[in-house]
Amino acid sequence: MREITFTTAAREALDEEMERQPNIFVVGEGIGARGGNFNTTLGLYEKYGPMRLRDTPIVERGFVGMCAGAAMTGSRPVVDFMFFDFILDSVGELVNQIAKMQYMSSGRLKMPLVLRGCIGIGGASATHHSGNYYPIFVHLPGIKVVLPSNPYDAKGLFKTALRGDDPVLFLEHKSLLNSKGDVPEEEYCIPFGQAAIVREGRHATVVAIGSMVRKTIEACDALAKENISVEIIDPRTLAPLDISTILQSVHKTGRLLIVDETFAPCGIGAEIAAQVMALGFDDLDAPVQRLNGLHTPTPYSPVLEAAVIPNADQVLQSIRDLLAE
Amino acid sequence: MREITFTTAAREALDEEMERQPNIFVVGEGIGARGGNFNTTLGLYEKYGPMRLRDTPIVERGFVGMCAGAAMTGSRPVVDFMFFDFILDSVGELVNQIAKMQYMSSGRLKMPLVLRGCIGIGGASATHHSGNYYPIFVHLPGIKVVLPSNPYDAKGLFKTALRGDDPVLFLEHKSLLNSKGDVPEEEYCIPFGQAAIVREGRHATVVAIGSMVRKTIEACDALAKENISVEIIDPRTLAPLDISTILQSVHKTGRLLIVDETFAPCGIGAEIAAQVMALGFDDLDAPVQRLNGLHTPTPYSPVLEAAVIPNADQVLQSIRDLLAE
Amino acid sequence: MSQTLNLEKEQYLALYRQMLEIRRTEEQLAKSHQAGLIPGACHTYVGEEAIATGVCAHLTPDDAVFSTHRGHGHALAKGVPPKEVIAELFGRATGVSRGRGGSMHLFSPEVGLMGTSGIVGPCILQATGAGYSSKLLDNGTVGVAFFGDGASNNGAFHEGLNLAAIWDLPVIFVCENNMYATEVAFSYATRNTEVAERAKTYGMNACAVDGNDVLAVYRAAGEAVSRARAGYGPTLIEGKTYRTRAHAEGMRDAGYRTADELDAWKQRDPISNYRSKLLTLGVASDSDFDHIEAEVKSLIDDALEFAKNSPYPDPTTAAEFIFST
Amino acid sequence: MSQTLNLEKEQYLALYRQMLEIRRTEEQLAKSHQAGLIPGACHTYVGEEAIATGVCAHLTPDDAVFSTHRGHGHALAKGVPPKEVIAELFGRATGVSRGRGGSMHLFSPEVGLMGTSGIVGPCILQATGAGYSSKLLDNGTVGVAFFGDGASNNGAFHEGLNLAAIWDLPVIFVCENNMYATEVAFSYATRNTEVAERAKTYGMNACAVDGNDVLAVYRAAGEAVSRARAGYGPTLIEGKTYRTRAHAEGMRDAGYRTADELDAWKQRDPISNYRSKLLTLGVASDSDFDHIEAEVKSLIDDALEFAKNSPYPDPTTAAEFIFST
Ligand SMILES: Cc1ncc(C[n+]2csc(CCOP(=O)(O)OP(=O)(O)O)c2C)c(N)n1
Ligand SMILES: Cc1ncc(C[n+]2csc(CCOP(=O)(O)OP(=O)(O)O)c2C)c(N)n1
Ligand SMILES: [Mg+2]
Ligand SMILES: [Mg+2]
Repeated sequence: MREITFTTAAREALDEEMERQPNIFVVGEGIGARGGNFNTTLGLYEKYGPMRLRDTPIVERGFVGMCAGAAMTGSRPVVDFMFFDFILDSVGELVNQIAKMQYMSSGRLKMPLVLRGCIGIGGASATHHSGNYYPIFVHLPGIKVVLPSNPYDAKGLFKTALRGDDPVLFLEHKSLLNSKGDVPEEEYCIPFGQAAIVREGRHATVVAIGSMVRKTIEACDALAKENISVEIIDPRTLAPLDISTILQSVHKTGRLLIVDETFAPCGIGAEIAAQVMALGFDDLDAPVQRLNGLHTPTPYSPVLEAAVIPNADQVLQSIRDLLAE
Repeated sequence: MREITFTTAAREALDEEMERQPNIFVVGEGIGARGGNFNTTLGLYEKYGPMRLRDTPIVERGFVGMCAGAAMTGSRPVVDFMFFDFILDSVGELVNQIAKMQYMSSGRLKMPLVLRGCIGIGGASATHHSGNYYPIFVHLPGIKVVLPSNPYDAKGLFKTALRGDDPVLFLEHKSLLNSKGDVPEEEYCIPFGQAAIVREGRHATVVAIGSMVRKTIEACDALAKENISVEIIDPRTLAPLDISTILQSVHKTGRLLIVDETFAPCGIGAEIAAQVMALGFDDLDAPVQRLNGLHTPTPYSPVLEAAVIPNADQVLQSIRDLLAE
Repeated sequence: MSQTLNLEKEQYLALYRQMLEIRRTEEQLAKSHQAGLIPGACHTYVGEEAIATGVCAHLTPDDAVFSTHRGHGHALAKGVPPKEVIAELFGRATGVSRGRGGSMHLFSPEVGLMGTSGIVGPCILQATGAGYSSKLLDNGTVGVAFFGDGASNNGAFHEGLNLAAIWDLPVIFVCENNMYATEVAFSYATRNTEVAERAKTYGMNACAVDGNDVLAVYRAAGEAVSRARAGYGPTLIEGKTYRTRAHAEGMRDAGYRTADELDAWKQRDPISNYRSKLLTLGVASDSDFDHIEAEVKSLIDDALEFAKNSPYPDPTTAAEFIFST
Repeated sequence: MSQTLNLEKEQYLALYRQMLEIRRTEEQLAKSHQAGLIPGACHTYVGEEAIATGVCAHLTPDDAVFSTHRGHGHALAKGVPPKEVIAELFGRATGVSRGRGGSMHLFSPEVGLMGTSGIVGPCILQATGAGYSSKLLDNGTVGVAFFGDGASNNGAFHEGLNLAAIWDLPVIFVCENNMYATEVAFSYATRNTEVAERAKTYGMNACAVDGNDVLAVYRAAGEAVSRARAGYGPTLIEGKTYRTRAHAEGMRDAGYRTADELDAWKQRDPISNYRSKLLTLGVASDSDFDHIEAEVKSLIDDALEFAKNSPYPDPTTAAEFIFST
């Protein structure tokens, strides 16, 4: 099968859906003729023109609020934040308007709005360009959160987002943008709320979020040589969260580790741990463990940056500790 | 001892500290001559004048960002949001600037900034005036989160906030504002990170957040008649969180329930559950349980509103279920 | 007062009838609030009826109106029946938002009321988005935002007006300048109280009119709407007006404005002045007005009965409609 | 070009020296970026040196400067030694932010550089806050914000300027209008590209100057700073200028602007034009300039060596300085 990058796969999904749905338009800074700071819209401006690929002033709150109104009146907007960090100035529109609009209108209004952005720590991007922030939107009702770990999922999940009628955050980790993977020529969609079992295993379960999937595979390859067999689960969407696939795995392995680049307190790992305890307590042979990045703003210097995100060695050690419990 | 309301206790703390510290000033809409929509500053304008009680236009982002700059240059600002919901338009300033400023400046700048607001569900306030949102700020590093459940704590914790050099969210639940309690005339401060054991007990531990403390006491009074003895813990500050007091209690009781009005996913209960499992797994005779409000925007109609927040009966039933495990 | 327009008698009287319907609805709501029939907040539009009436007279159900906390008049003028507004504030299932919204969250997409908001600002951006949809879908509709003087200092005003201006979007921004934001005077909150002037600096068409003169508003809105539909872009209409009741029902109304100021504006009542004018012009007779008065009275009486006798929503539905599916 | 001012020769030359120091530092940073010595982003100030130089010449270390992503020039002009800027971009412990910040997060409170920000907008609000502190503490300092044309469309501009205006705060808003926000033309992003005009609508003092004429900037800033210190409130200075390198190092610089435009502006180089002017006026001789050139060269050479030989931060300190204690 052909190999393409994460960014190309997502761009294909956008192109195909813009072809299908003339009411889709994209807003962002430099997503027009320039094709996006991360090439998210490369070549689409020539194809669809300025009304559908709309360069904006630096007004994140403004264009998010504008897209809310557009989504309520027949359009299907896509907000391209470039760096997801820039969403913070628009949180009022997102949380009080977009996430609540269908509820406030008792379901008589729809909110088909996709917000995408580059997340994550890496490349000495420093603290204003390294944000993750997704646990916030898992905590709050009304928004779906999609976090693909590979090109195949990126395309299939983005298409589902673009066909739905709900607000969706589509998050692209900077370390994955240029990673390649198999993507079929044929069209496909991937439903939300279905975790992927990246690898089957017997001794322990690791739930890895986004960019942590590859690091976990690395760690588990090493362990495999010692005949330690680890099941790796990629939730793919954090809201909705496929807890049953995780529970089934824990039923089999009895041990669970959640690996997430972003902060532990009130994070994804905490939620999964709490649910597994409540629903699978008797399956647990050891306490659920979490491995997260340090609870700190992100430093610039590469030596400091490397120190705040989990690496493959730490994943490996955490699995050993879990098995030793 | 004299009894005063939650609001009066907090206002006393502010008055005393404004007296002590001439570089404290307050900003907000109607906090000047009007004395605050919730009487948070009643009488202080006459005493301290317009430079220190500064009425603002409706620019939450603007005055929060302004106060960040003021805090970096020798002032000690207090932002009075009236309803805490209005903080959402200022999240960019709060998360990217205020919470990160000390870190970015490698500790050479301080950020003595207190942000206060009325939180919570009640009084048919509907979804734009019922927000809680505090788990978001427990997740993110750089901000302290204070959530008093009674007048005594409100005064002592507010004074600590006003004397510190860090950004602090001081959250006042609407159902508590007019509640009365004993407050000594003598000055006192309550340190952050020290939970209060509201009531000692043997059979189970309940961690109750803010407005849930009173409902939990109600439920436990009923259970006491059946000789069921429940230990009630009020964390008082959620960041920092006093996990050791909770662990000691669970060591004694073996059972834990966390009751929180706001959302379960990636919430306080999830974090406490995950930590207790990791640090006190062997003490647990039953899985840690959570009781939260429904995961939905807040409806207006009182019959719907009552259905989305935990009530004393539900607390009681949850404790029974926990004991039955 | 503006000269007359060449309207049919029916049109002149329709404007009168609409204003009166709003006035009587608000008076009933105020009474009901005092009687404890309204559990939540209630911001009335008394004194400002000419603006919603003069603007909405030019709109079809396909035109999208976005409003704010003081939105009853906009809902009624856009075609929401009084009974649905009253029932909503009573928290009943038959309310315009099915009891989910209350006074500040009125939704009736069926008639193009795309929502009122408890948050100041967003309506400006959402109306801009409706204008974007109109242009993208080429359907000839306009987006309309109603907001107060206080909102004009908010960043949403700056960002929304600029976007509408640079893209020539069919949007009507209606600023109801009633000189106060709650108790904060507009003359304190800005050095330039001429909102129309400020709008012109964005390169957009703008004008200020006597907001208590329904014909002046009607004329200005007519021009603005035709310009917008013809592709000539947005217009801001500043209506100079005054609210003659407290900011919200149950709030004090002293200290921040003088009795003289209030009385002077009551002399400029938009409804009685319009009535005298039509009489002087011989357009209509007392019997016409008595007839309308009677009609409206029974309409509101029936609406009150309807609301009182309507069922409350089913508590088990409290968390429905968050997502489209 | 503006007429001269009555400055001492040393003052004239000091301005020249400062501009040259910025230019040579940026050129070195560009080289180092190409050489892979700078792990993160790098936005140079080449072509805009006259603005930071002319403004900061009037400031003391107690005056607070807040800047944005293109902040190297502001840091240097405010008194940060080149070696600390270069070392910071190299990610070293000796950098101005101890390696935590990089190009977009420069902090040196010791000289009144209160921070540059990777987020567009906040500096406007923070400078307003510094102005508030100055007035509250009555210490005669001023707050200064440097930002681009792109930032002027952001809500922070609207809210910050208004607050400074209504309270007569001692703030200097310096808008560096270089006609582009990354690749988005200012003439596309607004219908009114006269930022000074826009500022006047807030009722504040404002002027536009040739941003490539250091004496014009110096004069305007001198007036603004004296006005501010004398209690006459804020001023916005719009400096019309141009960046002659790509938006950021390593980025393409074609398609969005013409070679002719670029060349025309290179002819208006602030440094060489100023040099010729001082020569024509007989204020200084070639040997003066050669002397300065040599001085600056060795300063930057030493700075480069210093940076190269500086240690990286200790990874174990990655999470330090989040809170004051
Ligand atoms: C973002 C935000 N901040 C504060 C409030 C609280 N609030 C409700 S109405 C109001 C005053 C609004 O004044 P204006 O815009 O002039 O409208 P008016 O009430 O005069 O019609 C305020 C501050 C709010 N609803 N939203
Ligand atoms: C809130 C925000 N949105 C987007 C960006 C990405 N960004 C960085 S620089 C820039 C352009 C800034 O233009 P301008 O303000 O004119 O400054 P200049 O680069 O021209 O000096 C943008 C959009 C950002 N840093 N912050
Ligand atoms: Mg008003
Ligand atoms: Mg620019």
